[in-house]
Amino acid sequence: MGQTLDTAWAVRWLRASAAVIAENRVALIELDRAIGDGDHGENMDRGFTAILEKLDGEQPATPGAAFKLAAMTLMSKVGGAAGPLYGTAFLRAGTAVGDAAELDSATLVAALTAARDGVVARGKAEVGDKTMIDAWTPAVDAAAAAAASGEDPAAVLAAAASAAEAGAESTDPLIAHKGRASYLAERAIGHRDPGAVSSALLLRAGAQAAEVAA
Amino acid sequence: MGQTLDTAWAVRWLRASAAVIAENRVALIELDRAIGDGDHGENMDRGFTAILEKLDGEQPATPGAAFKLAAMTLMSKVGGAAGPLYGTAFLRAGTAVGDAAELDSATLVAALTAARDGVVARGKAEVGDKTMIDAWTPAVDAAAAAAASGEDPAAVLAAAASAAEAGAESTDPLIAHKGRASYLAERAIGHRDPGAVSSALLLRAGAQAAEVAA
Amino acid sequence: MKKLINDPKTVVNESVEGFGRAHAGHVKVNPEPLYVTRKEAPSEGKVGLVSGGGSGHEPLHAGFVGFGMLDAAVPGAVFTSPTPDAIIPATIAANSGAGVVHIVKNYTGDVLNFETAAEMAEAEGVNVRTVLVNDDVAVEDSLYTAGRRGVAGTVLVEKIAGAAAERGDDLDAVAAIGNRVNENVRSMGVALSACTVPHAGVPSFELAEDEIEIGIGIHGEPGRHRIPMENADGITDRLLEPILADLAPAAGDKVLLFVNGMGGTPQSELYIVYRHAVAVLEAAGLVVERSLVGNYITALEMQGASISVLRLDDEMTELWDAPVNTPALRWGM
Amino acid sequence: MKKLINDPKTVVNESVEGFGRAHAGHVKVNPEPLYVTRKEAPSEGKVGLVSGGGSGHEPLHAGFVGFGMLDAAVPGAVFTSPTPDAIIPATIAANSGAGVVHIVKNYTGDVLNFETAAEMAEAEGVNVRTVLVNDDVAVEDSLYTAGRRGVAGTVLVEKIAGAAAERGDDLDAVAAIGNRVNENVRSMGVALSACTVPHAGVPSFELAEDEIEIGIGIHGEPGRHRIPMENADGITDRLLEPILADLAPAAGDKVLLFVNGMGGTPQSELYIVYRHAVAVLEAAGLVVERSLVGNYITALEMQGASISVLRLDDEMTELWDAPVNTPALRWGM
Ligand SMILES: Nc1ncnc2c1ncn2[C@@H]1O[C@H](COP(=O)(O)OP(=O)(O)O)[C@@H](O)[C@H]1O
Ligand SMILES: Nc1ncnc2c1ncn2[C@@H]1O[C@H](COP(=O)(O)OP(=O)(O)O)[C@@H](O)[C@H]1O
Ligand SMILES: [Mg+2]
Ligand SMILES: [Mg+2]
Ligand SMILES: [Mg+2]
Ligand SMILES: [Mg+2]
Repeated sequence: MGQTLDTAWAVRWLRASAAVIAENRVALIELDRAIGDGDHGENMDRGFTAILEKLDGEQPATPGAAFKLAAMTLMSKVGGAAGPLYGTAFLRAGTAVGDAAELDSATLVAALTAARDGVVARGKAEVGDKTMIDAWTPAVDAAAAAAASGEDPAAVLAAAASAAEAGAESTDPLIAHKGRASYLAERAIGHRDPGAVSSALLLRAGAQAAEVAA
Repeated sequence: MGQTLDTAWAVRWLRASAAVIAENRVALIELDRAIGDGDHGENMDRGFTAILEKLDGEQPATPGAAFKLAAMTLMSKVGGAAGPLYGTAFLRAGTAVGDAAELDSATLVAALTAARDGVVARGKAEVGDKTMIDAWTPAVDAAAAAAASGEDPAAVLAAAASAAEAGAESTDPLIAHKGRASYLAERAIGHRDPGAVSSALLLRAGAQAAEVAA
Repeated sequence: MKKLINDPKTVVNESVEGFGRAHAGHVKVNPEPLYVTRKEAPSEGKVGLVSGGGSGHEPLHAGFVGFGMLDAAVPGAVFTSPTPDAIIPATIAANSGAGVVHIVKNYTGDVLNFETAAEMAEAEGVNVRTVLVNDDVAVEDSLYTAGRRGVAGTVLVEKIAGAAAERGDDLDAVAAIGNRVNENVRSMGVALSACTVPHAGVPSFELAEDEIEIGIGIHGEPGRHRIPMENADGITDRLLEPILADLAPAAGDKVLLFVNGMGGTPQSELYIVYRHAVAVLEAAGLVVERSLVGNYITALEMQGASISVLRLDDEMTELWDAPVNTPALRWGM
Repeated sequence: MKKLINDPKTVVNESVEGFGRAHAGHVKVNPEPLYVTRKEAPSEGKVGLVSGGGSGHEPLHAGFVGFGMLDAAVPGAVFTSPTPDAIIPATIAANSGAGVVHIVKNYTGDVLNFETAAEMAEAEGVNVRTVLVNDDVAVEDSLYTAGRRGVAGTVLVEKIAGAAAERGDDLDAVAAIGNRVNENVRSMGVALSACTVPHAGVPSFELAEDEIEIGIGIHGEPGRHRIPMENADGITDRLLEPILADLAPAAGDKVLLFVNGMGGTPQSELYIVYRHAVAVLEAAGLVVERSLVGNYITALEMQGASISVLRLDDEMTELWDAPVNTPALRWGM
């Protein structure tokens, strides 16, 4: 299927992300309260609300421009650990797609990989450290596999989202080695990492935004 | 009945007072917590515990000396409103009985009257102001009446104690015009004044100490 | 009740002992009877300033012992005024021959104990004047009560009278300026939660999650009104209204605005109250010339705040600005 | 949740606005993006000191802006590190050409945001050095965690590095003394109650009436151990043990003892902790040369305290004693 994702999809994705983060604001706060400092939902909601405001004012010309708009807004509005990490992710994704008007599956995988690599470059987390990387790395792997077997971008994103959701769940039994939860040692066991959950929410929103197009 | 009260009675009274205040420490704190600052039981207990210690060290020679020992100790250990008021009461009672070795009913009434007048001189409260005076004034009146009808000191004290108990109860419906409870206006209604209750406890202890002798 | 204490009976002694160690450069602690003086007391030729009262209001009073403020402080048991046997030696220690001013908050217990102590100190040859602080406008109808309480205005009286004593004013002049501050300051407080006196072990009153007490004192006493929770600006309006009604300042008057924390309220919230209070005062045509924001006279761990407004004249402003060097208030040196 | 606030979303902005009004003699507030500088910034020829982090720790950091300490502070949302778009202009405002030292508490968020800001400020021509504070010995096995947190030691780093900058030390020297303070300070905290982040509306954790958390940070994070309530001396022993084990001071070493309140604990209790801490340090052969007791780095209205011990050398002591004039720490001027 030669279908590609365009700027309208990217904007739909960001708007859908804002909606799903707002819906899950309290849930993310609760997850962070258990093993962090209780602000993750608030931080993400502040960032995506600002993205909505930005999008009301300016119309990005390409998917890459949309990603960079998101990157700059998250970087300057979210704060905490998640702000620079998600900001870097979107920035690297934007750079990866360049000024392409439409993204095919291969470009999408390149963007997701660059995003994940950006988070690792900033945060130095590995899979199993109980961070958002536990969602991102399986997501990137699943996306690459789906693209390799010829799936269209919507299906690639759906595969990434499902893998991210499973990855988020996989953080439950872990001890954290990065972020605030690492201070808790064994007391973090049994709690899901908030950043992994928000990552899965964002990827699922991307997949759903692509389905509409499909 | 020509029976009189001696130094042994005065010491028994002070020791019995210490016991009854210790027993009622929490109850007095609770009363004061409702309409004051929650320290009356603690203050009184600190004072009477110090009196016990004093009595273990020195043996007063007369009832008046016992009253003065109590006065000085209460004045220096109790603090708050109750310390100077009870201190003055015992001081004036001590002065009223002079160095008499034994107290008859008339002397006892004079001592109680002087004590009450001392509290009024310091605190300027009238009956109905919801203070210890609501116990003291009926007690003095009842004591005077009992003495006038020829009762012995033990009976005079018993009459004073009963009147003080009724007087303490009579503070329940009042608005306070002196002390901390006065800041509460109508919110003090329905609560008993802690100082009136402790006054009744002390007078009852005096009466019981006299019964033992009788 | 959870507190960082060892035993309710030793709270005050241990705390003042620690305070004395931490501020050995400023103060000296006399353990029995308990009082605190400047390290070098008395100050030659200077009128002495002594204050005291129940403990639980820290840093008041011992935190204000030092150059430009108090010469001695007498901490009583928690929320219980101290006894004359401690006030008398503190008064004597503060006296260099120029006499001593007692700064007394208007509570029956404080008044009676300081009165007795003053009498006995006079008998020992110390000239004593008393400044009674009664700034709390929460107490209405003071004819029918023990009279207005002394609350946060006390800090301002101690600072300004302290500066007057430091510059060499005589006994009557120091007492006069203390009284002038008291006459020109009004305060009102709010509690969001009660406090727990260590020996009582339970909170001094119960407040529902959606209720606040308006017009509280500094002893965990219940206030005059209990109202549903409001936002900070609304509460600030409620506190300022009776203050301004009673102080009746004229447009153009210069004032000092003091937002005081009750001990358990974060500083950030005090600044939110301060922010709106300034706006209200300015809207009333007043000029906020000086400010103080922080926990200066507290009620243990109570959550809440009080606002005080002092109408300034040039002399008071000058004395406010004069150097002060105490554990809790320090500037100019 | 009962707080003296108007709206969880405006807490930080309103509070900093009020702070700016109350301390207009010391500071200037830039509202958007939010940062605080000295009234006259930058100071000609002087190395600039900038710190920042999540709000809710007041007086840290804005309360330490002023002569002898910080040139600028960047308050983030409550418990959320600020973003580069605020850190960058604060850094530029603090730069007189001599460069800027960022004092950063070791949390992933603070580190990442300050790192980005430093990069971008360098791109604008500002020389930046970073002092990372990580004094919290509650975090064991720092190889397997995000590393030790920066807690109360930050105040000591800001004071001492601030004095070094004020006396004219160059950029590398100021950073070096900041790092030296960090290497010689260890801290550990306890919570008796949790705190409530305004936007969360519920306490950050639940503690039973007879439980305390040992090894908490300053963000209402749960600590490492939950133990039954103990008395103040016992808790003090528990806090000092890992500090001394890790700092490993030698008998005769001079130290600064800092007992810090978490915001909801009365000062009187901090002095009870201080009293025993001095005794423990002296029993270990140490000389308590300097002390600080009070609420300097807090976690909103949390009840609890932390103890920090800084091994002093003569230069640090001299810089500690040097004049400082900020809203929250002031002496010598
Ligand atoms: N070093 C890191 N690498 C990757 N992700 C991280 C790292 N540190 C923290 N995170 C992620 O950030 C999330 C917390 O974000 P947030 O609560 O917004 O920031 P903060 O921890 O500063 O309060 C964690 O749940 C985790 O997924
Ligand atoms: N002016 C007064 N005259 C007589 N009794 C008074 C007066 N003021 C207070 N009291 C008595 O003192 C009692 C309170 O004593 P206490 O709690 O020990 O002191 P404080 O009020 O200083 O905490 C009141 O219950 C009341 O009976
Ligand atoms: Mg968080
Ligand atoms: Mg009382
Ligand atoms: Mg009392
Ligand atoms: Mg955070």
